[in-house]
Amino acid sequence: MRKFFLFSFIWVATFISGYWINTSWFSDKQPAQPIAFSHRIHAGENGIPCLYCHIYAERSTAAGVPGVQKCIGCHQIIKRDAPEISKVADYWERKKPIPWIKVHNLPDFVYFSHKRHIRAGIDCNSCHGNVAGMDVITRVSSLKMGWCIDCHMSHNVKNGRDCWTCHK
Amino acid sequence: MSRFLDKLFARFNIYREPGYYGKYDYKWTIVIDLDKCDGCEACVIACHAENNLPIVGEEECSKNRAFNWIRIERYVEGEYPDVRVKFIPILCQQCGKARCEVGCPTYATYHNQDGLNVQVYNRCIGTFTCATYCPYDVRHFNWFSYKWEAPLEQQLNPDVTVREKGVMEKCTFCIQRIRAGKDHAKDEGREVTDGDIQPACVQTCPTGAMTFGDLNDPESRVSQLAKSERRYRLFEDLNTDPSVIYLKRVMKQT
Amino acid sequence: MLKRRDFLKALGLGGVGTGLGFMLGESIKTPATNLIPYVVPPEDIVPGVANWYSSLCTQCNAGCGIIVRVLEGRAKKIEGNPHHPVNQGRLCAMGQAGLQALYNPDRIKTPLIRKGSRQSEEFRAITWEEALSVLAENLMKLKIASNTEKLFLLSSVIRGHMGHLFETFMQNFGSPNYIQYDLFQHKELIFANKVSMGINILPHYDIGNTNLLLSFGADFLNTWLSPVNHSLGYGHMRQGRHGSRGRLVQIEPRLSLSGANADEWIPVRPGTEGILALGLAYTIIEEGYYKGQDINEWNKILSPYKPEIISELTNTDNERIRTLAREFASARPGLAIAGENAASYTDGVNHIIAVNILNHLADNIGKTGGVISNPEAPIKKTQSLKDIDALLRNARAGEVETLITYNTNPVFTLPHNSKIQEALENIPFVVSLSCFMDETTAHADLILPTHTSLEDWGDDISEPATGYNTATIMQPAVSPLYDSRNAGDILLSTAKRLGNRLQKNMPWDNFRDFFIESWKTIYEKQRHTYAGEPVFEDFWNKVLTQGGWWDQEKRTHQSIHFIKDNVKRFISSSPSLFQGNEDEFPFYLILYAHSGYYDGRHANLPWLQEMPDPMTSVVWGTWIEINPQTAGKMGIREGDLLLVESPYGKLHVPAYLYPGIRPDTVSIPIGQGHKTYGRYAGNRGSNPLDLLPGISRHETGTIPLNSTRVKITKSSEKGNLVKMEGITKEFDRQIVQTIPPYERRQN
Amino acid sequence: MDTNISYKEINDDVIDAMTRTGPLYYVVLAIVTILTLLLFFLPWIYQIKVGQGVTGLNNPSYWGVYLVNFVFWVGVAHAGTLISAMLYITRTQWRRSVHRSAETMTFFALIIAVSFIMVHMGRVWNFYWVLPYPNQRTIWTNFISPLMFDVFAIGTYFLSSLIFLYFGLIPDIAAIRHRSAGWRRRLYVMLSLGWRGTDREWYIRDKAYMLFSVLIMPLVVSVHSIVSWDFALGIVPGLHKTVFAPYFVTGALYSGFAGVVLLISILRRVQQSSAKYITERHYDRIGITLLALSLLWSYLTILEIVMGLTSHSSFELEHLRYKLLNPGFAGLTALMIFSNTILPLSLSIRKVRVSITCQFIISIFILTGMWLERFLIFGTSLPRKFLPYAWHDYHPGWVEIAITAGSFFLFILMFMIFMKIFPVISITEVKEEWTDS
Repeated sequence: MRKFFLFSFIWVATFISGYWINTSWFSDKQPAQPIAFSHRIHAGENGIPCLYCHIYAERSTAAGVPGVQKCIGCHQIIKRDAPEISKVADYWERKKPIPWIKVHNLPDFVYFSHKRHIRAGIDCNSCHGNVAGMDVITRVSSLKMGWCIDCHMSHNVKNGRDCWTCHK
Repeated sequence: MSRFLDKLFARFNIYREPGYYGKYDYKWTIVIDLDKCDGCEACVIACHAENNLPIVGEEECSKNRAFNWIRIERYVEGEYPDVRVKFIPILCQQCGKARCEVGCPTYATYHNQDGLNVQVYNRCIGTFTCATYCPYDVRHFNWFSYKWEAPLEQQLNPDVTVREKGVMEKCTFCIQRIRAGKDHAKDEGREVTDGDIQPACVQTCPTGAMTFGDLNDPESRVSQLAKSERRYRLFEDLNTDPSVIYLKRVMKQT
Repeated sequence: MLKRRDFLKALGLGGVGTGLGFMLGESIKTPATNLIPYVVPPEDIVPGVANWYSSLCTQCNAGCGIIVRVLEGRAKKIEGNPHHPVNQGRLCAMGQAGLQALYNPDRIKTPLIRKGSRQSEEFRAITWEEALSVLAENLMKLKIASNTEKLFLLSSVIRGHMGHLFETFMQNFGSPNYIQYDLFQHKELIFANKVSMGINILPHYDIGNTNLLLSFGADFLNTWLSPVNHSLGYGHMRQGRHGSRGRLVQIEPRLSLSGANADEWIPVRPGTEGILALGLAYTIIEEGYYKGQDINEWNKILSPYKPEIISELTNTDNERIRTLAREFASARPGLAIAGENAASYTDGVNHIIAVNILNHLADNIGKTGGVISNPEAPIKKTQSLKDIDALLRNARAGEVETLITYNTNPVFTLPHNSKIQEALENIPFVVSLSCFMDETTAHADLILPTHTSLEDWGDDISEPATGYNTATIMQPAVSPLYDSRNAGDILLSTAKRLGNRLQKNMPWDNFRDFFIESWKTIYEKQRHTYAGEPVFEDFWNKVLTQGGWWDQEKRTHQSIHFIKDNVKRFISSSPSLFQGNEDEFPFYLILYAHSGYYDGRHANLPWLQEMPDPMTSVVWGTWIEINPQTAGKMGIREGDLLLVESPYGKLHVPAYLYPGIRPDTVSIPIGQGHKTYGRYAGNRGSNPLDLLPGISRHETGTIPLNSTRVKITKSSEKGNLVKMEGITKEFDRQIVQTIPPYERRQN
Repeated sequence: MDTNISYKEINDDVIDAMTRTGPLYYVVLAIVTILTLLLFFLPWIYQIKVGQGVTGLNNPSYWGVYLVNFVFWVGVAHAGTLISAMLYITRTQWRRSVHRSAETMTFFALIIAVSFIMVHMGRVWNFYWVLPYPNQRTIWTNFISPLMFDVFAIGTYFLSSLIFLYFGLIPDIAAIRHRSAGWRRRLYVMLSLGWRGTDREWYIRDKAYMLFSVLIMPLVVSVHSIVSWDFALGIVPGLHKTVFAPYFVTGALYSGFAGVVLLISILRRVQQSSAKYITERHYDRIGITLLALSLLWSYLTILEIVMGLTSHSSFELEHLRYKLLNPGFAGLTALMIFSNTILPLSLSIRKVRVSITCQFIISIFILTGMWLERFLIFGTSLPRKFLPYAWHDYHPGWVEIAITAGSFFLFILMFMIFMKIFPVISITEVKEEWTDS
């Protein structure tokens, strides 16, 4: 009987450790991008404002990712020969868009409007974390419903708990 | 002692009263003038275009599983030659005291501050209770996960979820258009004015039989129409407090 | 302590544990998706925010203006153009379903050429250069052999500049045979109005301001002329004016959708609508409502139409005719309209002229709430001098070398015994410019896919206009989905290939240049009359954003005067002729346009196939409407498959018991029965046009739809009638509550 | 009870019944498992994979054969509590050898009833949203919904019948603990919780048993009235009646008793040992209760129909016309009336009551009658709701029929497995009866 409890304890322990390994090392919080673009250099050191690249954030539900044309705009002159930037130039010659991997991925049935949140005075960092300090974009918040509800409750948003506010 | 009991039950009564809040922000209402409605079904197709309603095919239609969030019901009186035909568009009445809100076990349908009967597709697990309790038969069930062939899916409206199998759905008074109207009004820093927001069926009705508006604001077109002496509501005696007001049809009685 | 065997077991369990833990972590993750940006972001597209482009609805010939919601390059919703004078922001069911023509899965994607003989159905995909060179080489052969008049161009009714392009192409090519053919061309109405009122464009029937509307077989709310504008008028007539409510009386053998909304339905015997109208006219004269000088002449003309004489013929009691005539004459303004059902008899023109006489005698012409003439359209309308009969005769005689068809489907809309298929067999080379593989395109040797209306340039004048001088512009809302081209581009590139005269007179290299240039000429010509923008570019942008070009207020237009003398020729006292003798074929056959499929062109749109028919709620099929009493006598139950025979054809159709039809009449909707028209319309239902005789009328050259009698026999199998209605009785549950009319409410 | 059976002989009888399994048992077991798989699980998985569209349900009539089965199986489950709890309190003698099989029938019928809730659900993979567990989304279930009452009621009923069954089993398992070997022994040792049979243990068990049967008493009434409120709380014309709660409870007890009769008759045929302990006296008593319940049920049915007739509302009258005059349903209604009211009247004759085959046939008729009664309630009221334009008939599809048949085989399968693991006749009860007489 004692052996039985021992085995079950081992099994549970290894199960939890397996789960922990997955979430910490193989997590999708920090996917590898085709080009190692560093927000720290752009937004941190050079202080480029978020809305310079993500231009649609204030006008539409989607924030939008800058086109290759915007990258080439600067990088035709600045550090053309750096290995990562030559990759950008290569995409520009082939007129192919850069296939970025989505880090903050909301399901289809969610209606999340960047415009409404920015115009309500929510700063980008409160959801995306200190992007200016990140070399590789990592998802700081869970983007799960509980997280949204807490924020809505703390800011006591009008109709914040109404399902049709966020569900399509 | 009775005051204490009232306070106790008051809390419980609020909870029991569907809508849970004293007063709504808006009381969205549709007034349908049956004397103008000519049964042309433009609203039915506009609803299909706006809300990603699937096509079920002939065999499923024979089992009465077609998706018409709004349908035109036709009642024929009398034999040839004095035949009298009457049309009435039937859509979800967004009832104030809705029977479906009582029935749903997983809180997938409830009454929100807009005076609308919310149907949350994610939360629904398909126990059919709401559709059985609904006296107006306006709820439709996704019997299968329906497909849109090749380029037809490019027409799907991104503001409305495409429902998977096992989920109940119904007319939402085009919540995506209400939300876009409120969003637009908030951008311009003003309140939502009457006529700003129109569901797809009201917008396309060729005879102008349908009017949409907020019953709370007395100057709105809907409030004026609601004062007409021809006004009535469907199955008033069932005490479901529907938000769709019909205006009687002018017809010679036999 | 732990034995080796237990240690190994523990190790195995541990391995399984970690593996499962890892799997759990993996399964919760949402699958990684890409975020593809633009290479060069276009300036007018904001992802998530929709753009609205104004355009033209081509689902029927009314010419309403639409606005199309386009989100990231995909058309999502069509709505009426709020500024457009015809439909004022509203749209009918067919208009809403325009999107499914754009995104239809059965569209032809590349040019096709026939492989093997005409019977085999296979086609081979070829490139555009190859296809155009085949066409040009064939036409070059014609030019060299100098029998250029052997080229026939058959298109649908085109009123915009595309018609001009087709005309210039045919003139420069040297062939007079440009034919426009559609099932519902209202040619009888135009001819009758020209004869009786001397106007050659359709007048505006002002339904909105009339007090009593007599509709002789006009399904004006559903498919006749401009349904959305009529519906707007109907809504205004009923409840638009405070205190006064217009009345509608429908006079037709089969209760249509408009009849269902009427205050009274007079089930007149088929073919006698005109005679009833003349009876009413006679009563107006007799009771002295008509003040004109030529009263005795009218008295003489109309004398054989005393209500007592015609009441038996039209199967309506004469007292009702008298009271109706009195109401109509005293309803200032009243309006009488003769619709598709009245025009579809063999002598349809007589019926329309009779109604025009009634309008004239009741003094409704030129008054608001009556018949108002429309101003001259800004774009000159292309008149096709010949009609489909000419094509058939020439083809049978072997006179036709090459036939180019565009956007029309005569094989489906012409009856079998008009021998259209044999005619097409005779034509050595048939080219079809079309988006879908319909029956006519299936007969073609070369198929060139054209754009649908939402990805193409073009324009149209709305007929009947509403008193405004309207022209609507069609601009592409989305970039073309497939390798299709504008019909004008095809003709222009063949013109270039054919060289000399054609190339000289058609210098434009694509349809858009021709289109803008022709608008520039209109702009130059008309600039002094309307307060337009000084520069053409500003004018052009305003027109594109607004969706068309129309006057701000109604133009004054010449008054209509009634020509009495050439009307006498068209007054006949006998009812319309129906083929097939009385006793062998007991039932009159009435055909009508279905509110969804129109003349069969929209049968491949799934929304319209699944739209319950307003009067019978039948979906995905054809049905025959039969009076419940006659069905009872013949032992027919709902859904039984009936064999419908006319002297010219046979049809298997399920029965629908319809109380709103005369006992001696049956009616079948047009639109179904396609052989090859995509997955939604292919071999579904049956085409009632096959029952009709092939003869066409001499004045207008169109095929009369209500011109035969039929015999009904029950066939053995069970028909599949799919209908969405349960039981249409109300069991006094106060569902549709009614209130008596205003004047009866006081007592 | 003839008194020359010794304790040892009772124990041996029961153990033999469990351990000695002839080849016939295995053959029947194999057939039943295949049939259950083929008729119950495969069509269900097919329905989950493809969607609910494979059934015959359509727009107005959403609740069909699955709900009928759910109510039917909860009804059949009710007799278990009645016999074991109510009759234990009234110290009736004849329940001793019958109550264990009744309790197992309750337990298995409830399992099948819950599985029918799962089968009828559209998205069964989210069924746990019905349970009010705290979640990060801070969404609770809708506590004013009758289906939420169902979740609590059937949950408590399920647990209480399990515990009640287990309490009765402990002394039996202890009695046969040392006579078995291998895995049976290890199982019985664990399950008997170290029962030594001391007076103190007997005293606590009897007190607990009594307490439980008193506690379980309200369940007999509350569970099935809540199940009837699922339908009565809506305003559907045929279902919206106040008589539904007593009507369903009577129907439940009635079909439950018929189920028990069926079960013990089959048990007597299959296991010779149990034939000795279930005698005519038991059949006589059960026959009388069946007769009483059938009369009560008939009265309530007539009451329901009369309420509809005198209601002057066109909704009720149309529903009744559809139920009684429609050719399809009139036959079913007649069959229901015959098998539930007219046939059981023959139970008033003692000779009929005592003969096992008669009771067996009558209870089969009663069970089909009760199934039909529930089918007529949903099958005729939902297609004839308020708007005549939306009326459509309902015909069950093949998936529904297969799963219904499969559920009976599932019940037989579970019962056969239980028969071989635990004693179906309660040894302690039989010994007490032996000592009393």
